[in-house]
This record gives sequence, structure tokens and C-alpha cells, in this order.
Amino acid sequence: MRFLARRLGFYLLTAWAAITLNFLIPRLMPGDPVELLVARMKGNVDPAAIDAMRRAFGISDASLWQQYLNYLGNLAHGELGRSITFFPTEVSTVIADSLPWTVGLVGVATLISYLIGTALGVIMAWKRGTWLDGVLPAATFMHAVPYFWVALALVFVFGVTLQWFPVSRAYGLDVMPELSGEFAQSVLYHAALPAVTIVLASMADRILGMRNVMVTTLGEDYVVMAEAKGLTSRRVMWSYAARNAILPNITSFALSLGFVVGGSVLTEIVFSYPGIGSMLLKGVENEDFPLMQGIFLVISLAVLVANFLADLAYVVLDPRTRQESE
Amino acid sequence: MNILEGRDLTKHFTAARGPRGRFGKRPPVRAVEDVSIALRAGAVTALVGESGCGKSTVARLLAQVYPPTSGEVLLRGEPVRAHRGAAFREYRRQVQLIFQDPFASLNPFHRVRYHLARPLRLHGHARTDAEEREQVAELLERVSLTPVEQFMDKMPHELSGGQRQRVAIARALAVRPVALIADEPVSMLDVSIRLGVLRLLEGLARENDLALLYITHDIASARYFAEDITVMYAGRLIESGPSEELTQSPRHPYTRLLLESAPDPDRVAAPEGRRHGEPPSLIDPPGGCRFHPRCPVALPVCSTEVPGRTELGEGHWTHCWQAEATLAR
Amino acid sequence: GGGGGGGGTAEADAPPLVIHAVDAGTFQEDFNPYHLEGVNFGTSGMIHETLMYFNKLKPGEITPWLALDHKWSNKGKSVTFTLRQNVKWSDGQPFTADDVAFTFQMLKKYPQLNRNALEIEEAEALAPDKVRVDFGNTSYAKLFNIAGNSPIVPKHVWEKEKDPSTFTNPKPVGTGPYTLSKFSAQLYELVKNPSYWQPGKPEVPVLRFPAYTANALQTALQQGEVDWAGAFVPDIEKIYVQGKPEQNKFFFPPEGVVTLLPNLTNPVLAKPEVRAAMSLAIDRDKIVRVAERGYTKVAHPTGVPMPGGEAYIPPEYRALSYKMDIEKAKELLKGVDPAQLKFTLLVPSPFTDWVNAAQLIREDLAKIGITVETRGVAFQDWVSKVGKGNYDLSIRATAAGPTPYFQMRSMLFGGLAEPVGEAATGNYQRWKDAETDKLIDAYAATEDETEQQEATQGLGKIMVEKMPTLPLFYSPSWAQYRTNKYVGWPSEQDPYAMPSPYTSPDAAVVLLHLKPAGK
Amino acid sequence: MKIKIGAGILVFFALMAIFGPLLIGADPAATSEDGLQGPSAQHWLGTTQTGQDILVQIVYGARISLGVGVLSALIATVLAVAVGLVGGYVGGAVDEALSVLTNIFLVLPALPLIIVLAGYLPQRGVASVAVVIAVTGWAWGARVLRAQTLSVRRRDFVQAARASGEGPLRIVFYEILPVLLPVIATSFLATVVAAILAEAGLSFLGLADLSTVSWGSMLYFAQNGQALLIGAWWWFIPPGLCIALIGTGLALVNFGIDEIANPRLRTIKAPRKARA
Amino acid sequence: MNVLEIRDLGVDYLSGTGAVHAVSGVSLDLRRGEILGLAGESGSGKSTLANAVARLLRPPASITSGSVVYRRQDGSAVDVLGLGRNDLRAFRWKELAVVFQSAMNSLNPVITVGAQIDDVLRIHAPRMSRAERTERSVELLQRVGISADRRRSYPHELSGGMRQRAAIAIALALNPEIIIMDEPTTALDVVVQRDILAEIKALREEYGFAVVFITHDLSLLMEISDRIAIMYAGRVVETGTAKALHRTPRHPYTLGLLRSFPRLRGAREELLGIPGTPPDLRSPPPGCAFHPRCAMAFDACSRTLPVLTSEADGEVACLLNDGRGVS
Ligand SMILES: Nc1ncnc2c1ncn2[C@@H]1O[C@H](COP(=O)(O)OP(=O)(O)OP(=O)(O)O)[C@@H](O)[C@H]1O
Ligand SMILES: Nc1ncnc2c1ncn2[C@@H]1O[C@H](COP(=O)(O)OP(=O)(O)OP(=O)(O)O)[C@@H](O)[C@H]1O
Ligand SMILES: [Mg+2]
Ligand SMILES: [Mg+2]
Ligand code: NI
Repeated sequence: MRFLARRLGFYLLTAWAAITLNFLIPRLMPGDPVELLVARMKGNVDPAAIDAMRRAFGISDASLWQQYLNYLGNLAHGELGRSITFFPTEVSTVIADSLPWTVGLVGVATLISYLIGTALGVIMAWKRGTWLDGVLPAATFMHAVPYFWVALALVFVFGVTLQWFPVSRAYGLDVMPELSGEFAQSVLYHAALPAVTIVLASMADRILGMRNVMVTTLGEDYVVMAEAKGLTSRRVMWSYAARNAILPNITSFALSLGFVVGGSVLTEIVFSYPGIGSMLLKGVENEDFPLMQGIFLVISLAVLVANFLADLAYVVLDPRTRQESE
Repeated sequence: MNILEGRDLTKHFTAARGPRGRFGKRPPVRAVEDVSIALRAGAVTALVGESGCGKSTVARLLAQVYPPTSGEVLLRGEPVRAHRGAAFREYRRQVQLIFQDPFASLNPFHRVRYHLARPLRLHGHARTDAEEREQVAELLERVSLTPVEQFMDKMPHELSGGQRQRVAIARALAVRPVALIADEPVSMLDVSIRLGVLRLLEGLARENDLALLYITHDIASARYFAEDITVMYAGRLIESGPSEELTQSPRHPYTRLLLESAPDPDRVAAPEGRRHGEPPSLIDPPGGCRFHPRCPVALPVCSTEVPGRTELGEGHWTHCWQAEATLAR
Repeated sequence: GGGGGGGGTAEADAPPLVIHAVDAGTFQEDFNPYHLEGVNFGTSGMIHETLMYFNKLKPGEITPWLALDHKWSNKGKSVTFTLRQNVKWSDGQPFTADDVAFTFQMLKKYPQLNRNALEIEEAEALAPDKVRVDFGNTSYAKLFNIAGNSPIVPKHVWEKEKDPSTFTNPKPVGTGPYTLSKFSAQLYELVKNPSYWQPGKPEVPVLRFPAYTANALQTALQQGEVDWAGAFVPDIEKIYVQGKPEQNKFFFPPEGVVTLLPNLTNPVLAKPEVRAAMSLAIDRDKIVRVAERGYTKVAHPTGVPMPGGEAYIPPEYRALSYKMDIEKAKELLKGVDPAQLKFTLLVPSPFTDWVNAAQLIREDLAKIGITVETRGVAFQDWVSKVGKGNYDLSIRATAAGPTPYFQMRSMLFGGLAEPVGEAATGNYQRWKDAETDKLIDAYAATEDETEQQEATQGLGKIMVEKMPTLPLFYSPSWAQYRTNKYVGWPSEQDPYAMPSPYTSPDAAVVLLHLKPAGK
Repeated sequence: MKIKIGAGILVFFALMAIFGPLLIGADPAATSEDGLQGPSAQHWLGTTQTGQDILVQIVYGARISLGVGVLSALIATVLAVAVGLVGGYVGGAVDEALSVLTNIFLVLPALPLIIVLAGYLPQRGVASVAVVIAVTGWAWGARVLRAQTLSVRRRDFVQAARASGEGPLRIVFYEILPVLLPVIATSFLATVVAAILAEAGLSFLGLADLSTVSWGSMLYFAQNGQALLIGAWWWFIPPGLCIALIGTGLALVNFGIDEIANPRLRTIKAPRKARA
Repeated sequence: MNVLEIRDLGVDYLSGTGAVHAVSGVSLDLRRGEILGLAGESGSGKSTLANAVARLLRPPASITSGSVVYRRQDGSAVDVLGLGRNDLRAFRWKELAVVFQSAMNSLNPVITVGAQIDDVLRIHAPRMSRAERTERSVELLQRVGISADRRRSYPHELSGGMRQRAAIAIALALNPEIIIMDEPTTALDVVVQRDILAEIKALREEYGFAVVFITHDLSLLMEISDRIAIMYAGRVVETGTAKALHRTPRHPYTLGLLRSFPRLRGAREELLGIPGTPPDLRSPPPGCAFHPRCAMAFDACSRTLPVLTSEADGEVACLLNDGRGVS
């Protein structure tokens, strides 16, 4: 348990660092959302109105320190402020509206890609020297392809040319978001293509990573021993080799969740998916500090939580870490 | 004349982290406790004990790789205090270490010549390239790696284990030390080539009047190559004496067990089949004599008091309540 | 309430119109017409109406709307509107002068909603159909902002709100031709207001606004999902027209002008001959053809949008157009040290057409020995650099108002030229000229249209002769509309309103003109 | 074999980046009136909407894309080596502090951070994009290097060097660093791929300098010009393919290095049982 | 009575730089219930031979020649190299079990010791109930001196000796006819090693299985084995009873090995050692592979490959051999 306590301490420290960085970055950078707004209105806003707007957006001239304290205070109350892009909508509302889509699409697709990728990696390592090795060059290529490029190509082929799948948004125009079969069906149908791209693009890494660890593990004495014991291949492959090979991958899985959310920006842009990635880009484009901060914070904390869960999983899966716990 | 001496050396490893590096603090490992050992010029002293008993730790304490928790190291009777700077470098020049694994002790990225030239340059024995070359050649010749021209430019992976160990020995000699600590120098080598390396070491010690500490878990080889043998158990010394005397008439029950257990086709009767249990943990070692849980002849006092040194004459001594008792009788 | 029973069913058969106004991934439920960003299109004009309608395509053409007429008094510091009678809010309440007074009082009380920066002193309902608004300064020139750009909100609904600046007006009550019927994050729908004050109108019963991002819209346009859009389409023939020019129409009238900004605080660029030489060297036709895909036209040298702005251009320059003359340009530069002719041209990276235009300008200016390095920067960064005057050359659009004066003022008014380092909101090149400012003040001080036109012509003369900034081309207003469901769209022949769905209240005016196709 | 193919690809692109522009000479941004033409003898890879030659752009883009990749990988690797080696070798409080720093950068989601940072870049030149990518991308390498340094530091040859009197700097740079070279190389190459992809992503989102021709900005323009919708595949395919090829080349070299370091990974043909 | 007959077995490791002939032309018999020691320098092919017999070789290893025949108690013969997948699974562990060098590595670190015994029982004795299997696990562990409550321990919670015992317990689970022990005690210190050896001997008495005991510690083999085979450069150069080999080694290599071990008792005999280094198995020296290191080599040694010929209580492959031994 001391191990977990130590990790918890580390996560708190990291969370604090993320929160503070989050506070600092927008403030250290040039520019001002109101100026942008004015620019986008092509000067149609009279300068006299600008100060009033600044005030309304909560841009203050207080000292950085004071702003920091206010910011921490607001955070403690769960207040993320109002978005400027969607003024006067609360940032928390924007996030609450968009996060489920990201988690639903990107999260589930990533999970699937992890599961399939891991399984494929295990099997490919096991069947080394067979035709399955032919998958390797393809995986290597997929691992290096720009994600959005694949996505766009798929959109073009399956969405535009063949018109098998819808190419944008999260559900059809003719259904309203409600708990109905029709809506669910529409959501699934719309998620199909983006999900497939995510799975395709992120699976390659997983296959290659898993295969490498697995191949190394397969050379371990306990795997040879398991084989010698006359166990079935399935049992040797999964309980002995894969079970051990997966361990080093747990942490990297958790860490890669950060990339997931990051990668989701591109997915969501390509597929016009109403998730948190689209919102982040919008926030950046509009210098919407509160929105950016809120989203960035949510992402960082999610990654931290995922890492903590990964640590827990590690403790559960690897008895060697439990030793310390008395 | 004692060249190098350790007095009451104790080493506790604390706050060390395991290879995972992500766990909480560990309790201290009491690796070495009250070890006193002395090396004489031109003589080979052996330190024998089972794996994990602290032999390497003693070696590293003597070589000042890390400082002792308590106790001191004396070079020619002078306590060594410096841990950095010129004085420390001078100490390094006098005392050299040879490692167990010849595959790990040479940097795979440097040629043989680099390994030998660096210490020569560092300690100012060679100042020009020509001097360097000459001395490297001479060193290689001393460890019988001939033709030297050929070996000078080889990479470590081009050498066999025995050859690598010779390079390692040559490197230690390059600084012209007065004391050499060889930590299991042959245990990673094949039986057939062990002899050559051991003979080389022995010869070098004799010729150059080096003080040599030979660390091994093979008590039979200690008998052959060392004048004196010191036996260690779980971080403490338990018996020491001239090698012939110690191997033929051991006094400490552990030494006896060690000798009995060593495989020996010449043995007349097979040793009794009783189980001896496992070596103790150094984190929470048994009180009193650390051997008492496994000792067939333990006395009640053995579990409470650490036995003192019992002199048995002719440099033979032991830490054992039984010996004490026998002597007292 | 003119629509009878029979008409109702016929109208119900009429198909809905699918509109794309602005790129959006999702919509927020915000129908407060005074919110700049979050508000959904259609709120102004279709739900909340203004007092008058100003046609920007025909400067000076003003249509009475909720107000039947206006009268200035107190030397332009007060205006009295006579309001249309029998107008009802969509909840059945009558529309009165109280609502108008309330709206202007609210703008006074909440400056953050007062985006037109009206210096309102008082707003008073004089009679059920008369309302007077008093200002702190002469406001003739602001009639558009007062009457044409301030949607009127219902007092009986809005007075209950604690803070109208954060009020999102989820169930909007307006006087306009449409009311909100459905809202979700991806789609909202407006339906015909049955008790609209223009009998029999509108003829389009349902408006659907789906959320499309810029990319998704292109596909949607190609697949014919959208009836009316206002978007940049990179290859309009292939993506949108698709060989049916009589059905898939587009109309990109000018809306303001894009100019090459020379930073006049740079001593080299402050030399008129340098600017003149640059202007002579730039091949504007090619820029329009290549960078702007021919979607717009080369600007008139005064910068006044044409056609439509003729009256605001000095008569001697009406026929003027740009001609390239490299030799003359070189001649002009004879006296300038060539080593000084090195500039960076700052463009906002995401505006790809400008990035391309910048490239062309670079090629052109190289021909007369001016070295230009184009640098694409973030939009934010560009805004901040140009605003603060930290640049050599840049490209920027100036917005149009109901008359070219608004554009001229924003481009040239000395009062907007902040010192370098402070963010300006116009006149980014920092043009300071007493004559210019006099002309601008003269316009603002009169109600008389001819006097106003004269003042603007004076400004046009300055543009041509002194070249404070170099007009390149008009910024196009995007509009794609299909005639298969409805006809009656604005066109070059009949520019009765801005055709873009994102301009309000013009979009509502367009909708009121539409008739089912084939009827 | 893998290394050969991979290195072949890399050498090809490196030559293209270094000498290509000199050979071609043309201005990659130069526009012309013959826009949107398919591959032809005159324009081998066709033209963009504004009549820019795609082959010329690809050749110049190689410079930027590879440049950003290599530059940011260099910066990231230097950071990683500094933090990882110092932390691992010095140990103690320094190591603790550096580890926390590393871990913080590890959990901060990189791409959003890049996007946020890039959104504010005062100047979106190649260098600043490279710096942003490097700043967000060094932590993984540092973590791996620290772990490796910890294990190498304990290796006998380091102890031996110390025993023969070598100073800490020399030990770090002459004894430990060479041993870590394969690891450093692997992490360097991986960072190059990541950086090229990140640059492409940034450009694609319109957050990099679009007035410089890079493969990412080509994709941005192609996408903005709806290249696929209007059937201009020659505009969209080459930049993406080049990125993928370079990435594949780097990955192949990387796997090759892995296989040398860890022979078990080699793909082997199962030999047929040849029984007498 | 032989339980295993190896004939002319050859194993190559294929690699880019040529095949490594790790085992060539090895013929060897294992008698029922005996302990056969297999000794030789590092790299002489001991493990490869063992793995070939257990059919555990993986690419790039390939069996190039020979046969391995297993004889059941009833006399029926099984061609081990020709076994199909399922037969092989049954053969492994029911008939032949393996104990590897380092038990830390041969036990799965994430599964309890009990479960690893249970695994074997579940696959090979599907009819046993869960309770029976548990009972058997406990019995096995106790038999090798591990208390029953350790069944739920993970390998890392046991000491080296206990892990090695656990590995032996797993090997005993199905009462195999043959147990191959590949350096089962090298990682242990002498005292613990001694205990384990005693254990093995006692278990052998009790169950009657045959053991192939691999180590490079010849003096250890002399003590424990009934018969010993010496390997050099992939070939068996000498076999014989432990006593005979000790007393009268016939091959110069065996002699060299014996003279490399310092003795604990008696006079300090001179140690000879063997000069030179083991050959590269990619291109072993022609003739007798040992001739470059052999003090007694003569011309023919570098030309003629000596064959393994039977002698009184043993065989030897040396041209010198005239039946008197080389000492
Ligand atoms: N740096 C260290 N940190 C923590 N514990 C250590 C360290 N070095 C050694 N130990 C512990 O100290 C004890 C003695 O180790 P040492 O290496 O001296 O034994 P040894 O007798 O040389 O063993 P071997 O024969 O295996 O080489 C062991 O329990 C070991 O785990
Ligand atoms: N996977 C492999 N690939 C190539 N060569 C191998 C492989 N495994 C073993 N060899 C070679 O085969 C020969 C025999 O190896 P083997 O492991 O059987 O020797 P051993 O007698 O068991 O040695 P040790 O005493 O070191 O365990 C050696 O020369 C070795 O280098
Ligand atoms: Mg040691
Ligand atoms: Mg072996
Ligand atoms: Ni003998």
C-alpha cells in the first residue's frame, strides 16, 4: 500500500503542476480574445464596446498571483468559468456536452484497438515464421502513416464515393438525442467509420509493441517449461507468455490515453465529431482561455486517473509488486 | 606487513530501491557486520562464503567503491579518509579491483588498447603515445595475451572469456597497484580455463609483491591458491586460518558444513542426508551467531550472544561458542 | 394572420429549406441576439427584427421595417421612430413602443451588449407607436447601428431576466417571420410564425439549420443536402455547380475590400512613391484569378464596392481601374535605396487564399526589386501584430457598412490610428491626415445624403491619390443557393439584399422573397 | 535486411531534401495559371489548384518535414539524454526532481499541449514548431534513458572505470553514453517519426506556418482545396505517402537496431525438418 | 533395460554466418532408473541435446539427423521425434519431465506455485477433481520439503532452494519415467545444492525414474551419477560408470577436466587444466575436434574422426585409446 500512497502523492504533485501550467500558458502568451472577436467581425464592433466585453468575459488586470488564487479558488468549487467562444455558456457545460462523445467514440475505439492489437501481437509473436509475418510490413507502414490522411482517404472511399457510411457528425439529422433504439442505431452507424480509422491507425503500434515484448517473453525459461509441461498451446500462449508480456504494456497503455485524447482532435476534426477535441481546437482558434484551460485540465486529470488505475492494475496483475504491501 | 586492512567494517544498505524503482523505502540490508581482514604483500588471502553473504561488499569497501557504515580501511597502516580529489585517486592507484564477470567488466565499445591506456594515462605512467604503446604491449605480455599486436586492437566481443579476464587483470595492473582485490575472478569461466587465470594471478602477486584478496565460493580452489582462507557467513566472519589447516581441520560448524557439502568424488562416505535449511535474510538476520538456526551443535547462548574471536594458534581463529567452550575446557 | 386554412395546407406541403450559415461542430442553445459568438443564426432578422432594413448592396436604400419612419432632432442627438401598428410578438402580445424603449434602455444598462457602442442617454416611449432615443453625440451616421442593427426584444419576456447579458433566450419570442420549433446540438429548426405582420409570408414553412464543419459542408454541398449556404468552396464547379448552373446558383457580391496594408510607421513605406510603385507592380487580375479562384473582382482604386457604390466615387475616377506598369514602377523607385526595399508580408496562415495572394504579390514585387518575405502566422498572432502595428506589410479586409463611408472610416480615420504597440481597431496602417479626418467628421455631422456622398467622394480621392492602403479585391460575400425548391433569390440583376445566409437581417429579407419553385 | 531497406528509404529522402531543391531550382510556392492538372510530362505529379508543381513542393517539403523531424528529435534527444543520464547517474535528490519533471511531461497530453502552445507561437517558423514538439516529446526518452543509465551505472565496467580513477564526466560520456547509443538512436528515430507526424498534424490543423511548403502544409492546402472531393488525388496522396514512407523507413531502421540489440526479435523462417 | 535410446542425433542452429553444429552424431542410452550425468564445457551441446530429446527446440534449431526412441515399461517403442502434437503433449511430462537451471526463470512469476502444479494435473489428468488435485499438489510439495501453506506463494516469495524444489515437485507430478535436469543446482550455493542432490537421490529411490543430470561440474556428477557421458564440441567423447571414469579416464579431455578440479582432501595434486579454448562449432577442427588442445595428439588426430567404441564399462571416442585409459 505504501507503493500506492507514494504514487498517489506523485499524482497529486503532477495534477498541481498540470493545473498551474494550465493557468500559466494562456497568460504568458500574447493576444486577447476580444481583439480576435473584433477581428473576426472585421472591425464591425466599436472600440468603445470592447472594454465592456472584456469585463464580461472575465479578463482581468489583477496581478498574476491574485488571478492564480482566484483560479484555484474557482477550481476548488468546480467552476471553470464561461466560455468565450460560446459565451455565455459555462465551460463545464461545453465539456459535459462534448466529453461523452469523445469517451464514447475514441475511448471505446482505442480500447478495441488495444484488445485486438494486443491479441494480434501475441498471436503474431507465437506464430513467428509463418505467413503472419507478412502483416509486419503493413503494420510498420500503418504505424507511420499520418492518421488524418488515412481518415480522409476512408471518408472519401467509404463515405463520399461508396456512400456506405455517413462522414460527419455523431448522429443523423432526423433523430433527436434521446434514449431510443433509433437514436442508438444512428449513433453507432455514425461512429463506425471514425472508429474503424482509430482502430486501424492505433492498432499497428500495439501489434508491433506487443509482438516485441511477447517474442522476448517467449524465450523465457518459464514459457519453455510450460511447453515442456505439455500444456495446450492456448494456455502457454495466454496464461504464461501473454500474461507476463502484457505487464510492461499496462503503463504504456495508460500513458497513451493522453495520446488518445490528443489524437481525438484530428479524428474529430476530420469527422466533424462533436467531441472534446473539436472544442479544444475551437478554443485555441478563439483564444478562449477558459475553454482551453477547462479541456486541458480534464484531459490531464483523465490521464492521471488512468495512470493511477494502471498502477492499481499492475499491483493486481503482478504479484511481485504486492510484496511491499505489508 | 599488512598492505591493506579493513577494521570492523560494517555496511548497511539503506533506502536502496529495487530494479523497479517505484516502491517505498526498504528496511536496511545488513550486508556486512564487523568484518576485519588484512592483506599481506606477496600473499594471497581467500575470502570464502556462500552467495549473498557479503563477499563482494567487503571487496568494494576495501576498494572504497562506497564508504563503510562504520569501521575503517587502512592502507599500509594509515587510515584512508579521502573520498575525492588527488588523495583518493592515489588510493585508487594503490588498490585495484577485478570483477567477477569478464563479459561485463569491459566496455563493449572500447578496444583492448583503450582499456589499458586509460589508467596508464590517468595515473601518469605513460605520457606519450609511444610510451603508451610500449606499456600496453608490456602489460599484454605479462598476462600472456600474445601476439600483443593482435590483441591490442581487438574489441571485447572478439575475445574469449579467459582472454577478457586477462585484459581486466592487465587493466588493474596498469595502475601498478600494491593491492589487488579479485572478486570471484573465475567463477564465470569454464572449468578448463579457470586454472590459467588463477595461476596468472598467483604468479603476478608473488612476482610483484602484490597483496591479493581472492574471493570465491569454491573453497577447494581457495585451498590451492591462497595462503590464508577467511570464511564468511551472512555478513560476518566466522573462521580464518592458513588454508591447509582450515580445510583439513575446520573448527566452525559452518566451515565444516561447507567442506562436507562441496562435491568431492574422493569422499569416502556420502554426507548425511539431513536438510540444512536456507541462508538467513540479511534484512532481519538471526540474533547471536547468525548460523545458529542451521547449526547442528548450537548452544542456547548461540541465539543470544554474538560469539567473540577464539584464537586457535598459528593465525587460525573462529567465532564460535562451541570452540570457545572446547578451548575453555 | 392572413394565412387561411387552405393556404396553410398548401404551405405545409412546401419543403423545408436547409440552411448552412456558419461552420459549427455543434450548436449551443443561445438565441440572445446581442450575443456575438454563441448566438445561433436566424435569431436576428428571422426571430428578432430591427426597426429598419438597410440594403448594403444598394447604399442608401432603406426599407421601413418595424419602424415606419424616423426623424432626427436636437442636431442629430435624438431620433424619434414611428412604429408599425398591428405587429404582434409570437406569443400573441402586441408590439409597442415600450419594447423598443426597453431594448435601448437595456443596451445602455449593459454595455457588454452594446456592441454598436451607441451613446444612449435615454429611450422613451412617447406613445404606443412613438419612441424617442437620445444620444450623447451627433449620431446621424449611426442610423444603421440604431435602426438596422439593433434587434428589438420583447419587454414582457426580457424584463423578467436578472441579467440579460448571460440570458440565453432558449424560447425566443420575436416579431419576425419565424419561431424556434426544435433545438438539438446538431440541428435546430425554425417554423413559420403564423401571425407574422406581412400577410401571406413567409412562403417557406420550415427552416432547418444542421451543424456542419467546413469540411463536412463541402461534402454536403456536393451531395445536395444543403439548399442555401454561405461558404468558401474551393472548386465551385466540381463541388457545387456540377454542371447545373441554372439550378445550383451562386452569387458573391462584394462586401468590403481587401487591401495590402503598408505600415506607414515604416519610413520606407511612408514614402508615397514606394506605395505607388508597389500598386503598379501588383497583378491584381492574376490574384483574383489564381488566389481567389475568380470568385471576386479587382477592387476599384477607391476601394468602394462596385457595382452599387457609384454615387460615392468622385465622378472623374468612376471609370478608373488598375493597370500594371512595371517600368513606371521602377522609375518611381529610382530615388529609393534598393537595400531598404525589403519587407515581410504577414498573413494569417489559415486564410489560404491570402497566403496564395501573398505569394503572388511577392513574385510581382520581386520584379521591381522589392524583396518580400511572406510569413504565415497564427490568426491570433496576426491579429495582435497587425493591431499593434508590428509588421511591414499585411493583407486585411475592411468590413462594409450600409454605405462606403463605414469602410472608409474604418480604413482611414486618424482617431483609430493607435501608437505602435497599442491595439488599434481600424486604420491599421496608421494613416494620419487632417483632410481625411475632416471629411469623416463632415459625413457624421449631416443627415443629408448628398453631403454625405460628397464627403465620401473626398475620401475616395485620397485613396486614389495618396494610397494610404492598397486595395486589392473585394472580399466576397459567399452565397450558394439552389433553385429547385424555391426561387426569388437575390442576384446581380436584382440585388435586393445580401444573399449570404450569415448576414442578418438580410437573410430574413431573402426568405421573405422566396416562392416555391414552379408555382 | 530491414535496416537496409529502411536506410535506403531514408537515404533517398535525405538526398532529396539536401540536393533536390538545388537540382530542381524552381520556387515551390510559384503559382501558375495551369491549376489542378493531373500528372503529365510537364508536371510529373500534377499541380495544385493555384498551379504549383506538386513534385517541386514534395522535394522542398522534404527539407521542412525532415528538418522539423530531425531538429526536434535532436532537441528532444539532447534533453532526454541530459535529464536521463544526469538523473540516472547522479541519483539522489537530483534524480528525484528530474523524475518528477519527466513524469509530469509524460502525463501531460502531448498533442493538446502542442496545439495549445503552437496556437500561441509568436512565430510559426520551422524552428519554433520543432521546439514545441521537442519540448512536449522528450520525456519518454528521458525515462527510458534513466532506467538504462541506472542499470548501466551498476555494470562492472563502469565500476572498473571508476576504480581506475576516471572522473564522472568521462564516465558518463565515454563509458555510459556509448553503451546507450542504440537506445538513444532508437529513441531519436522514434522521435523523428513522432515529430514529422506532429508537424503534419499541426499543419493540417492550420497551426503551423502555411507560407512554408512542408508536406503537412501541402496536406492542409489539399484538404482546404477539397482535393479528394474534386478528384485531385495527385494533390492529396503524395505528401501523405511520403510521410508514411519516411516513417516506415525510420521504423524499419529502428526495428533493425532493436533486433541487433535483441536477437530474439529477428524474424526467422521456420526451417523444414531435414531428417535423415 | 533402456528407457531412452538416442541414435546418431544431430542438431544445427541455422544462422546468417553458417550452421552451428551444436550436436552431431550423438548416440546415447538411458537405462531405466539410472542417473546419467552429462558433462562438458560450456557450449558443448548439453542443453541442446536435452532439448532435442524433450522436443523443445525452437527455430533456428533444427534436427538434422538421428532418432530418439522411448521404450515403455511393456517394451513398446515410441519414436519421440515423430510424435504428433497431441501425443507429444502426453509424452511430455507423463513420460518425460524437465527441470531447468534457474527455477526463478522457469516458474511463471505471476502464477502461484500451487497453480503451476495444478496446471499439469488439469491437462494430463482431466478426471481428477479439484480437491484431488489440491491434495496431490500438497503431497508433492511436502515430498520435496515445502510446507503445504506455501502452495499459495508466488515464486518470488520463495528462496532459491525452495524454488528449485518446487520445480522438482512439478516434474514429479505425473510420475514420469524420465526427468531431465539441466543444471538444476548451478544457481545455488553448495550447502543448498547438497540438500537438493540428496533429495533427488531419495526421490529416485522412491519412484524409480531415470534422470539425465546435466552440469559442467564433473566432480558433482561423479558423486551423484551412476553413469556419465562427456561431451565435447557437440559429440559424446566418452561414457562410463562414474567410478570407472574417475579412476581411469580414457579420453584426454576427460582427464583434463578431472585434473582441472582442485581437491579438498588429501595431497595437493598438481592441476593441469586444458590449454586453449573450445572450438567454434560453425567450423569445428577436422578429425578429432579436441586435437588442437590435446597434449597427446598425433598426426592422425587431425584427419580421422574417432568413433565412439565400446570398452569395458563404457565407450570412448579417441584414436589413442587402447583400452587402458590415458592416465
Ligand atoms: N547496492 C546494494 N544495495 C542494497 N543491497 C545490496 C547492495 N549490494 C549488495 N546488497 C546486498 O547485500 C548482500 C551481500 O551482497 P554481496 O554482493 O556482497 O554478496 P556476495 O557474497 O558477493 O554474493 P555473490 O556470491 O552472489 O556475489 C546481499 O543480500 C545483497 O542483496
Ligand atoms: N539459439 C541459438 N542460436 C545459435 N546458436 C546457439 C543457440 N543456442 C545455442 N547455440 C550454440 O549451440 C552450442 C551448444 O549450446 P548448448 O546451450 O547446448 O550448450 P551447453 O552445453 O548447454 O552449454 P552451457 O553449459 O553453457 O549451458 C553452443 O555453441 C551455442 O553457442
Ligand atoms: Mg559477489
Ligand atoms: Mg546449457
Ligand atoms: Ni580422483
